[in-house]
Amino acid sequence: MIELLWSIFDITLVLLLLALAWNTCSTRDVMRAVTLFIAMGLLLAIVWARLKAPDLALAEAVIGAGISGALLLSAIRDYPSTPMVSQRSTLIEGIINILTLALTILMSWAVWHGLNMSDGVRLSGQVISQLPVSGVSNPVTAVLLNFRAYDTLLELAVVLTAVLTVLTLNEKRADYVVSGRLLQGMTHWLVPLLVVTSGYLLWVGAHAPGGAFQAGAMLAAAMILLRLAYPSKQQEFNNVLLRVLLVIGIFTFVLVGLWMMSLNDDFLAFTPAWAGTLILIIETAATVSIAAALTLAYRGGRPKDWEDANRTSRSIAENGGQDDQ
Amino acid sequence: MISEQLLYSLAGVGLFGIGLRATLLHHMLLPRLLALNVCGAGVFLIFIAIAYGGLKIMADPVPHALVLTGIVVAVSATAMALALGRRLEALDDE
Amino acid sequence: MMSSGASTSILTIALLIALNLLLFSLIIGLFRAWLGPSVEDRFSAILLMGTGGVAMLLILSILLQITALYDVALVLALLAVVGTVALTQSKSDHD
Amino acid sequence: MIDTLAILAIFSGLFFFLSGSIGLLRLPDLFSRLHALAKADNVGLALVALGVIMLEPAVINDIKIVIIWILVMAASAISSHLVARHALRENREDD
Repeated sequence: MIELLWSIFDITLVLLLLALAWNTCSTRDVMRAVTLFIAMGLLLAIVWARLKAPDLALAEAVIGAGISGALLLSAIRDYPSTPMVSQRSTLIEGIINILTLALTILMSWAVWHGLNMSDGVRLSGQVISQLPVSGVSNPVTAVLLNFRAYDTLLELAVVLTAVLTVLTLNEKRADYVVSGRLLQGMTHWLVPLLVVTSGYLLWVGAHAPGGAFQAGAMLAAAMILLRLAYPSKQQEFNNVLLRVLLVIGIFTFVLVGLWMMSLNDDFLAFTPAWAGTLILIIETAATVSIAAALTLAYRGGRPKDWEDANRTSRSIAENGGQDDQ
Repeated sequence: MISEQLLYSLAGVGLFGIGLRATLLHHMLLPRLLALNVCGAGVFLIFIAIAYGGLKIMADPVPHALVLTGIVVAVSATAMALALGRRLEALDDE
Repeated sequence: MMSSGASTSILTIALLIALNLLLFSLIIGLFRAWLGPSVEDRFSAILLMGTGGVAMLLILSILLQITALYDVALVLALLAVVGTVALTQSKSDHD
Repeated sequence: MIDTLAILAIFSGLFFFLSGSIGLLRLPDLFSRLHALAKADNVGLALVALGVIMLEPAVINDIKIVIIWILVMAASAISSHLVARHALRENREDD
């Protein structure tokens, strides 16, 4: 009976997920597509929870429901009402449909065959055996920040590159309409709460699902809320602080990596005794830089006085002769 | 009944198919971006379905770490694509 | 893995039925997101889904014995507001 | 005994959830839908949270569930207000 109920739940969840995905991709109205996409993000958080991946449910909830929803909604202002209709000729459309269907069937066969063939090598055994050495007790954080520290370092670099492109491309987006008192009243209690929760998520990441990315995205959501609630009163960070915030995550990561290299001749090979504290230092710095990066990515452009900051450094470069970044 | 692992991984494949079809079909940036994110979600679902070990056993943490990184990168890629889109719009208007 | 919380099978069955009913109520709510003529209708469906999601996460954390799902529910509750604010503030910039 | 009480609470909470989502679908205009939504949000989630609190052994998690419920109450009140005001402002422009 219990298995039956679990299967009913799984099948309905999967069918709903596929229906949402299908409607998001094939509806004409842009607004409906984005709303269904946000709904799919929420549903995905529940799917991750069902598949016993609480870290991902947390990340999907924060990023899926929070950041990417806000990003897409603010992007809609640039495409307000153009119908989303594919202009391909029916012939090409037919070919695309057939080819993707064939690919999907092939992939389903591959997955079916793969799962039935053998259970395959499970890495969780090695992770659990190495956990006491890793300095944290949450296996996902151990994998992210100790066993695969390179991967996380480069991921921070990817986020930074994405934000730098956003900054170089456009001016800051026009400010929004003056917001009502209620919204500002709400932010008085909600933003501090978001910041406290972000700190909690950062701290809890060592022994339970949480960590730098979810905490950083929470902070970014708080900043986005502040920006939406107080559009006029936008005192920009001064730009030096903003640049430091953006880079501090990678900077600390590499610094600790080099320091570890000097001690036990391997980049990012943490000595077990200090691993816990080192990971916490790296995570704090990563949280700050992810928050700054996602907030700037949401804003969609470089702050107003970014130019003259560049101009001064550029003028130094011309007459000073040394190159600038 | 078929195992949860197979059900969810086939759902992942389905999501990928739907996303891929829409990415190829649409011209404008926003629908293609949504479709690409659906593709990404499909791949992540296949990953996590394979990592799932049943109600009793602990799920495999390594794919969880990979997909967590994937989610963060997907968001920053979406932000970048939107900024590029805005820039193109601005250039077209000039 | 199954601690005392969800050991009796009657309780598990009841919780599973509740979970399925919650998912069913989400599906009904989502029709509004699909049909909804105006933007605000669609977003009321998203609000329902946020709360329904929180309820499902609470039940799932008992069923699967993963206490971390309470944090996920907490985050989902906080973040549903950001989406709504993003909608209401961004769309009406022309008045 | 506790389990049966908890199941009772959860299922009565579900009743409100279902009525809320059916109301979301059938009621004529946005504002009555938001009204129905509030029912599902606040009372439905409160009862489900109460049921889960009874089932959850650890007290620290019970406190967390109460915090979640209070947050959802506040968040859904404000979000429905924002959505309603946004709808009003949009319509006022058209006429």
